[in-house]
Amino acid sequence: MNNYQQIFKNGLWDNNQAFVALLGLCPLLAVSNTVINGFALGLATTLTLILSNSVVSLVRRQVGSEIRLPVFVLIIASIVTIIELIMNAYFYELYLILGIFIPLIVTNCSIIGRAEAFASKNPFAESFIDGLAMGLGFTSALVILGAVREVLGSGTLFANAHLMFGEAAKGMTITVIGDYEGFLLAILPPGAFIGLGLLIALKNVIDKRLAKPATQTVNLSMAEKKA
Amino acid sequence: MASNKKLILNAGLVLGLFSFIGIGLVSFTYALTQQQIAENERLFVLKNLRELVPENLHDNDLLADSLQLSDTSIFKNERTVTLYRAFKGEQLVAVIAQVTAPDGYNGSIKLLIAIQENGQLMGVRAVSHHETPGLGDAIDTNKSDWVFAFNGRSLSDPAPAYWRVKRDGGVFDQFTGATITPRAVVKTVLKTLQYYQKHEQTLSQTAAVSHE
Amino acid sequence: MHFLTSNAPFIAPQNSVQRMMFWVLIALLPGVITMIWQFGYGVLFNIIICLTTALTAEALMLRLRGRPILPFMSDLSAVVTALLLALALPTLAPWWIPFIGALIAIVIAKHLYGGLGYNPFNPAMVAFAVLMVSFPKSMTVWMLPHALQVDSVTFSDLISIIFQQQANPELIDAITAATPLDTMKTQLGLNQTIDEIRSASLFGSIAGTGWQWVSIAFLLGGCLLLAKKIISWHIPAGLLAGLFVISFIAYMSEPGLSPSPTFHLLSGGAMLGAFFIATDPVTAATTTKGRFIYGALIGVLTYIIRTWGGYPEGIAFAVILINMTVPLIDHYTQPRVYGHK
Amino acid sequence: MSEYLLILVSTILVNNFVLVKFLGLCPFMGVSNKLETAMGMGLATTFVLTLASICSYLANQYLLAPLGLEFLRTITFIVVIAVVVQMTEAIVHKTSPLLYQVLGIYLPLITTNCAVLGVALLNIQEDHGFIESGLYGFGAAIGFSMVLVLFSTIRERITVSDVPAPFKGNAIALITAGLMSVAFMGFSGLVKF
Amino acid sequence: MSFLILIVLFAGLGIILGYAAIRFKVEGDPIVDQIDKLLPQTQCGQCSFPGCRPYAQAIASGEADINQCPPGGEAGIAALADLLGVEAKPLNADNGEETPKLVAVIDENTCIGCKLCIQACPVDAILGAPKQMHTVIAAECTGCELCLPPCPVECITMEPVVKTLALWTWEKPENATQKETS
Amino acid sequence: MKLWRFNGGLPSLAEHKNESTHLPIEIAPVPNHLVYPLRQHIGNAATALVKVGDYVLRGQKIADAQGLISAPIHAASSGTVSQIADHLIPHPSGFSAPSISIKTDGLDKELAPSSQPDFRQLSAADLVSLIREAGIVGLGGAAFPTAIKLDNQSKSRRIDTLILNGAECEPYISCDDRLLKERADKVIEGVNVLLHLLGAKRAILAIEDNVPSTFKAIQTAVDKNNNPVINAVQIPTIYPTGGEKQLVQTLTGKEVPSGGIPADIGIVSINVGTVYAVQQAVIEGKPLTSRIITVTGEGVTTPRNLEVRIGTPISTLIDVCNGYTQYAERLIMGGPMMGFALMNDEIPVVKASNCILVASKHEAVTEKQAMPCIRCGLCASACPVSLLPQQLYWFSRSEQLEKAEKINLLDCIECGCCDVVCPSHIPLVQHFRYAKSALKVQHHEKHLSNIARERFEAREDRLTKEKAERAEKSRIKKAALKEKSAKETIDAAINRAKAKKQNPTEGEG
Ligand SMILES: Cc1cc2nc3c(=O)[nH]c(=O)nc-3n(C[C@H](O)[C@H](O)[C@H](O)COP(=O)(O)O)c2cc1C
Ligand SMILES: Cc1cc2nc3c(=O)[nH]c(=O)nc-3n(C[C@H](O)[C@H](O)[C@H](O)COP(=O)(O)O)c2cc1C
Ligand SMILES: Cc1cc2nc3c(=O)[nH]c(=O)nc-3n(C[C@H](O)[C@H](O)[C@H](O)COP(=O)(O)O)c2cc1C
Ligand SMILES: Cc1cc2nc3c(=O)[nH]c(=O)nc-3n(C[C@H](O)[C@H](O)[C@H](O)CO)c2cc1C
Ligand code: SF4
Ligand code: SF4
Ligand code: SF4
Ligand code: SF4
Ligand code: FES
Repeated sequence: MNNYQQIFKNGLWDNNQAFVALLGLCPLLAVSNTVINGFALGLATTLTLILSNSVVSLVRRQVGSEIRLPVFVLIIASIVTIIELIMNAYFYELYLILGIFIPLIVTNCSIIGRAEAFASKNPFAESFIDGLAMGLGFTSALVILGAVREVLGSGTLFANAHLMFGEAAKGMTITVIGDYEGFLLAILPPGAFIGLGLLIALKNVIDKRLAKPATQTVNLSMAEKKA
Repeated sequence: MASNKKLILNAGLVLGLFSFIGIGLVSFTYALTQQQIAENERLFVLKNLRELVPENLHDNDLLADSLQLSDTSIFKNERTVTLYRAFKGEQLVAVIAQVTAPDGYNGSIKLLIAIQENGQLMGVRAVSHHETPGLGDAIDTNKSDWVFAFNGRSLSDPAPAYWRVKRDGGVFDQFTGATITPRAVVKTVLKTLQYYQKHEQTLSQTAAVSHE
Repeated sequence: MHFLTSNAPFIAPQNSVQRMMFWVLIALLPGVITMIWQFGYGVLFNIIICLTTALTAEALMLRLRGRPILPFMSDLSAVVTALLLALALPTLAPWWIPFIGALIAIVIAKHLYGGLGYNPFNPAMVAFAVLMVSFPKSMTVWMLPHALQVDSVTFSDLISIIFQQQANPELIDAITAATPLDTMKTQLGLNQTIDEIRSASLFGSIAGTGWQWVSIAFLLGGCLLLAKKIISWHIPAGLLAGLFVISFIAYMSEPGLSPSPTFHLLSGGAMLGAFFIATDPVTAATTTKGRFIYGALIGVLTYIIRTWGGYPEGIAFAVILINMTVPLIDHYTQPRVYGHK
Repeated sequence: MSEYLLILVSTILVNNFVLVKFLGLCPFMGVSNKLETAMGMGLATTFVLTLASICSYLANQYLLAPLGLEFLRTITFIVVIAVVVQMTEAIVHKTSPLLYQVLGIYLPLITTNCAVLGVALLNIQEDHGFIESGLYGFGAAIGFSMVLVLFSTIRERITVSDVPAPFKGNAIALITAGLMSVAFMGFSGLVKF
Repeated sequence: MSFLILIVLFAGLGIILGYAAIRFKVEGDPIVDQIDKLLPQTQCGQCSFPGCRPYAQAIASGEADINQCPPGGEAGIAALADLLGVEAKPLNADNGEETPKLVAVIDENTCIGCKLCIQACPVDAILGAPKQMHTVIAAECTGCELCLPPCPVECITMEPVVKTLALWTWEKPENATQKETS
Repeated sequence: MKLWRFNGGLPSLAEHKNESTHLPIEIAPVPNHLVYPLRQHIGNAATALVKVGDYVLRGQKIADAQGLISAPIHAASSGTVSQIADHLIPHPSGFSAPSISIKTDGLDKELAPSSQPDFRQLSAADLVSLIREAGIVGLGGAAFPTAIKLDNQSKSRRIDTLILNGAECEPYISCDDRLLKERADKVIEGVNVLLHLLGAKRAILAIEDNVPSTFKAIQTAVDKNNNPVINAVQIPTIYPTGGEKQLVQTLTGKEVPSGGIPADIGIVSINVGTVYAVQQAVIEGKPLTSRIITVTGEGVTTPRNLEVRIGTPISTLIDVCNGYTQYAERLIMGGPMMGFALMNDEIPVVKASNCILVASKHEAVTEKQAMPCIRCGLCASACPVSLLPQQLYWFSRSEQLEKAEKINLLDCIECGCCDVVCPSHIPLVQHFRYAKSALKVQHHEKHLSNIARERFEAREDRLTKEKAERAEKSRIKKAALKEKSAKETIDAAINRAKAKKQNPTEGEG
């Protein structure tokens, strides 16, 4: 596996910010009550991650330790504000829904986390890819959690897609369960916590499954060597 | 010591530089998007207003013709009420009041209430609320037709004593499982009607209020 | 001669988890019977659905976790959980309410934490709270108590209400009513005085028609548990005292606007809560002092939720809220050990 | 007076920052393994949150609003907060090693806690005055600290439990947070805002 | 251009921070002591550092991971993880594996009294004078094996510490419900 | 007399004393061989005084105390020392330990008892050394050398109360009961010795109230003795009221400070068997070579109390009691609450052995299916020291030993009350024993590692100092050299200057 693949795997699975590092939880839990909300915030976050990682990686040598944190948050805050302004201008209704969580991307722990842990130590290209991978990993977590909560909570999928993709997307909304009383818990705060908990457990199970065949093949090759 | 001073200045310089770039870029973007954003906000309000008072009924700019009033005898919370007025010529056609129902299940509910000049309701919309999805959000037109039940009602239809949800002996449906939200809405609509009745005179005078 | 070795003490234990759970079940009987008498067979449906679901879920989870099924099933803890949940549910709830509730109680609240003994939150109450939050509409369909039923409800009516959910709304309106606590709360919200409210037939001689007898039956069962030393007196005493004191103060300071302490004690789940729910050993505080504090906190919180909160009955939420503080209570109420200052 | 009390009840119980508003979750999950650390974090957060509330109120009222720079709110707040935190850390580190032991290591973590920026932005959104802002920040922090401490004691209990393997660690912690959140729904309706 | 005021303000803040960084500079690090306390003090160097304290310093500065000390074993790693608030991890196999505790024993008949082992022992657990046979003070030997390589006649062997009655431990009851399955 | 109540305990513990109490004490015969583990008391092991092949008499000292906390051992019959080697010892570890074995000759020749002067003439110090020489250790449980307990001269503590522990609270055991029934006078005589020795103001002899006949016997002896400071009291039958701390609390209402001893609050407590041994030593001049042991349980044909020579293999005792029954399942030394199971009956009895319980299947449960702790707290309400066993258990189970220590694990007296009442059948005491012993090992390792650190640091210091010294030396040497070279350069410069004068165009390099 080459370096970039490794970074990708890391971001999407091994060190997924939402499932493994447990960073950026606030937006993750708050905005994942529908797929579309999750997707939108995910994209905004990804964009921020890529930009902030790139910029931080470029300037990492110029910033002394005593002002590192302020400079990093300044960079991130600028990027986020720009994104916020653009969303405000061109995706107004979505902007209204995502609410306070757009400016809060600034303190999304995974962004400053990546800036500190990766971008401030790695060259531009790697940092860029890392931002992309981490962002996609985070977005997929948002989307998956959003899907689970939306289906359980209101029996639909892709509701409000038009806010993102324009009027044409109105038809995208799928009603999974018709005439559904709605498992309210799923869209309320507790549902977010429990949903994420269950998804993490699911990931653990999958990881274990994945690990098993791997060790088996190792054993096999050992056996071959002996033979 | 000299190197210390340099270090300190350097820190200031770096932070200053970065803030210059950051703030500069942001300001630039702001300058670019400012207009669009203002327009968005305007359109958003307008869209809601138009839904209540169709364009063909009036000929003035609803947003331009707004005024703020407060009447603590009816609305106990001291917030002012924003009123948008629709005129056809010099004639007042309708008033749209932006009011707040403070006692929703999860806090205040912002309502737009359109009242025809004769005191009849043209429509009610919830603009923003924190009611529970799946329960209280039936006041949303996206979710249910409940608010349409107000259309055409007035202070005499039904009598004020029956401006309640059915459960409390009134005429308005509650939604199963959530009576608090409808109670709050019904109560506020009633108050707004009373408010309108009280201030009808002032409101229809164009001149007195045109600049407020 | 060669002997087996093992470690002291060698005396046979005199108690077992199974025995404790068994006595809880016995002690619940008077309450169960009174409830069936007052609210009809809907209670029985709840019990049956809860029990079968809970036991199946328990077996399944034990199996998944690779634990021996028989010894763990025979501890009867799942039965107790199921029964308590069933008794808390409204009598005419659609069938999926007890079903989902039992699943949540056993799978999420109990086995995800490692099963019997490890759950920090009372499983039955977690399930009840989740149902309350998720399905507020379906969680309010209580049958009228026996004395107030005008039309007799046939068995097939019951079946159709519970399983098909297509009974005509008029029938449902005729045979259901809000609980006394619920009514009290709504009416108080409409600025009526206690006397006006209490004149309704729903309110019996002591507290709520029908409800008062159920409470008394649970109280009796509770006394049995005390006598059998299955529970210690600290939790029920703390809970009832907490609820009594705070409601008494309120009653004294504004009698027209606050229901009497007896109403608070006898009309909702206070007795069931005090003797059977708050006493769940697994989720309660474990020190003597801590138990009294734990009970008292639940009592006070119950009153707060009932009076100012969004729910008419506060026991369930109070219990799980105070469950959270249990480790802290235990931490700060360690008894003085022999020989220590 | 009673409105101040209501702000406290509301921020601590009804609209608990962590369990209902979803702010400050990362430290909530990350620094809750042990009671002592949870207490340290709670203390530090209370300090910073109150301070940040006040600073950001001042910055907004006397700097941004007069200059018409509201669109730079996020940037200004976060930089001010970061500087305040870093200053606090440096000062505490030097002057009181004891306090540093208790608070110091958590301070840097707090800048990146969205509760801090959240409280600043919410204050603006809710139109809070000076005292209200401070109280709001303080109440939010107390609410945060309270659930953090409770959560840590429960987690300590869970570590000695027989949790099924896939759920060990974060999964069961999140589910616990979820159940705590369910419990906190019991407070809903206590305060209308 | 009012935002220039902000920029100046930020620059000012930067200066203040820069000043604070120097004014409030702190030396020394108590965490090293705490880490050092948790290390077994075998002083064996298996962690790839010359003794426990250097390793402690390396951990504190983030240069070394916490799983490099074989004598400390899983328990040691767990204690370090607890102190530093990180996840415990298995022992790094590159550093060796956890072995039962050993003591060095010098075969007194073969020992030529060369003194080389004395110089190697990090805790001065070997007694002896030049050209006389040497002995290990068993109670003070940490079992680090550092004395083995220098010995020219290979007279030092490592032997397991005898379990005395005083240090006997009761068996831990195995809990039927504790068996790990998933 | 006013009595106090300690926390918890088990009032309802089954008794099973009658099986063995109705028969009088029988003196067990001399076995073929006697085995003496060198460590059969708390403290240092004794050192052997004899060699293989030596002939010894009854009462002859065969091993001597080593260090302060230790006790000598005396042969219990005549014979030859057959080996001094490892032998299985009565210990839950199942370990072997250095022991002296004596092949008896059946003659049971005795060292003539040294005739004793009236104890009232002897000083406390003399009496203490007499008791020490007699090898007396606590016969009630811990086998702590009695002489040390009694030797309060050197310490500043004043002893005002002597407690005679005749509670015998464990089920099945009845040796003290029989002793008091049959030899009450001698016990009271022993009490007088101790009172004299300690200068205590009063002596309280405590007996559980479920053996009224014994109380009557002792009351008669007390009356006869006519010493007003001796008091016999009946105390409620609650296990473990015989535990030293609980007894102190029951009788005086005071608590022995944690980590302290009763002497800290002016009390000495001694088992009645020990008092009898003191009487034997002081009045009759006989060292401790035998004790009374209850042999009981459904696994022996005739349960009864025997006076047994210390060192006798258990199998001999069983023979005296007419052998095993078909139910014999488990061999327990001590009672069913505090005892431990032995692998085989070739193990000798030691000074601390008070009971041999041959238990049948239903008398000694073994296979308890432990369920998870349901936190019922019954254990806490049963704990006589007010611990929270459930918390101790969670911490011990998960190896959080420091936490367990913090909540006072070390105060646990291992009485087993919590274990018996636990509805989940958790082997609590076993967890605590494990945790305590593991903690001990941990402390030991910590201690070792501290030493290692000190030594390491000392060595580093030494090395740096040596290095510095060496550096200093070489510096001095170099400096000397340098001085020389400096002189040379100066000379050179002068020379050069001189040369310059002679030839100005020549520059310097
Ligand atoms: C999670 C949750 C959210 C709720 N949200 C609302 C709401 O948005 N609006 C409302 O009126 N009642 C809400 N309720 C309140 C309950 O449904 C409450 O029982 C009801 O308002 C009282 O109605 P009733 O008089 O029909 O029983 C909510 C309850 C729960 C448990
Ligand atoms: C390790 C240990 C040390 C003791 N040290 C003393 C002591 O210094 N002085 C003393 O009078 N008793 C001492 N004792 C005896 C105790 O006070 C107590 O009498 C003895 O342990 C018998 O009590 P038991 O069988 O209840 O355990 C010691 C006991 C033990 C186990
Ligand atoms: C739980 C427990 C129960 C005990 N029961 C008795 C008893 O019944 N009789 C007795 O003499 N010693 C009993 N002991 C031992 C006493 O605590 C103490 O060791 C003894 O009385 C001291 O006297 P000694 O040094 O003469 O043996 C018990 C100890 C414990 C820990
Ligand atoms: C006195 C007593 C009260 C109990 N109360 C409850 C209860 O309120 N809710 C519940 O789910 N289980 C209860 N149980 C059963 C059992 O403790 C419960 O299933 C455990 O919490 C599961 O780990 C009770 C058991 C006893 C002995
Ligand atoms: S590996 Fe050896 S030297 Fe390194 S820390 Fe461990 S014991 Fe000390
Ligand atoms: S004697 Fe050998 S093994 Fe023991 S400490 Fe010294 S060098 Fe290490
Ligand atoms: S064994 Fe220890 S913890 Fe258990 S009851 Fe006895 S003293 Fe208490
Ligand atoms: S008695 Fe057993 S089950 Fe009950 S708390 Fe104690 S250890 Fe747990
Ligand atoms: S994203 Fe909110 S604290 Fe991390």
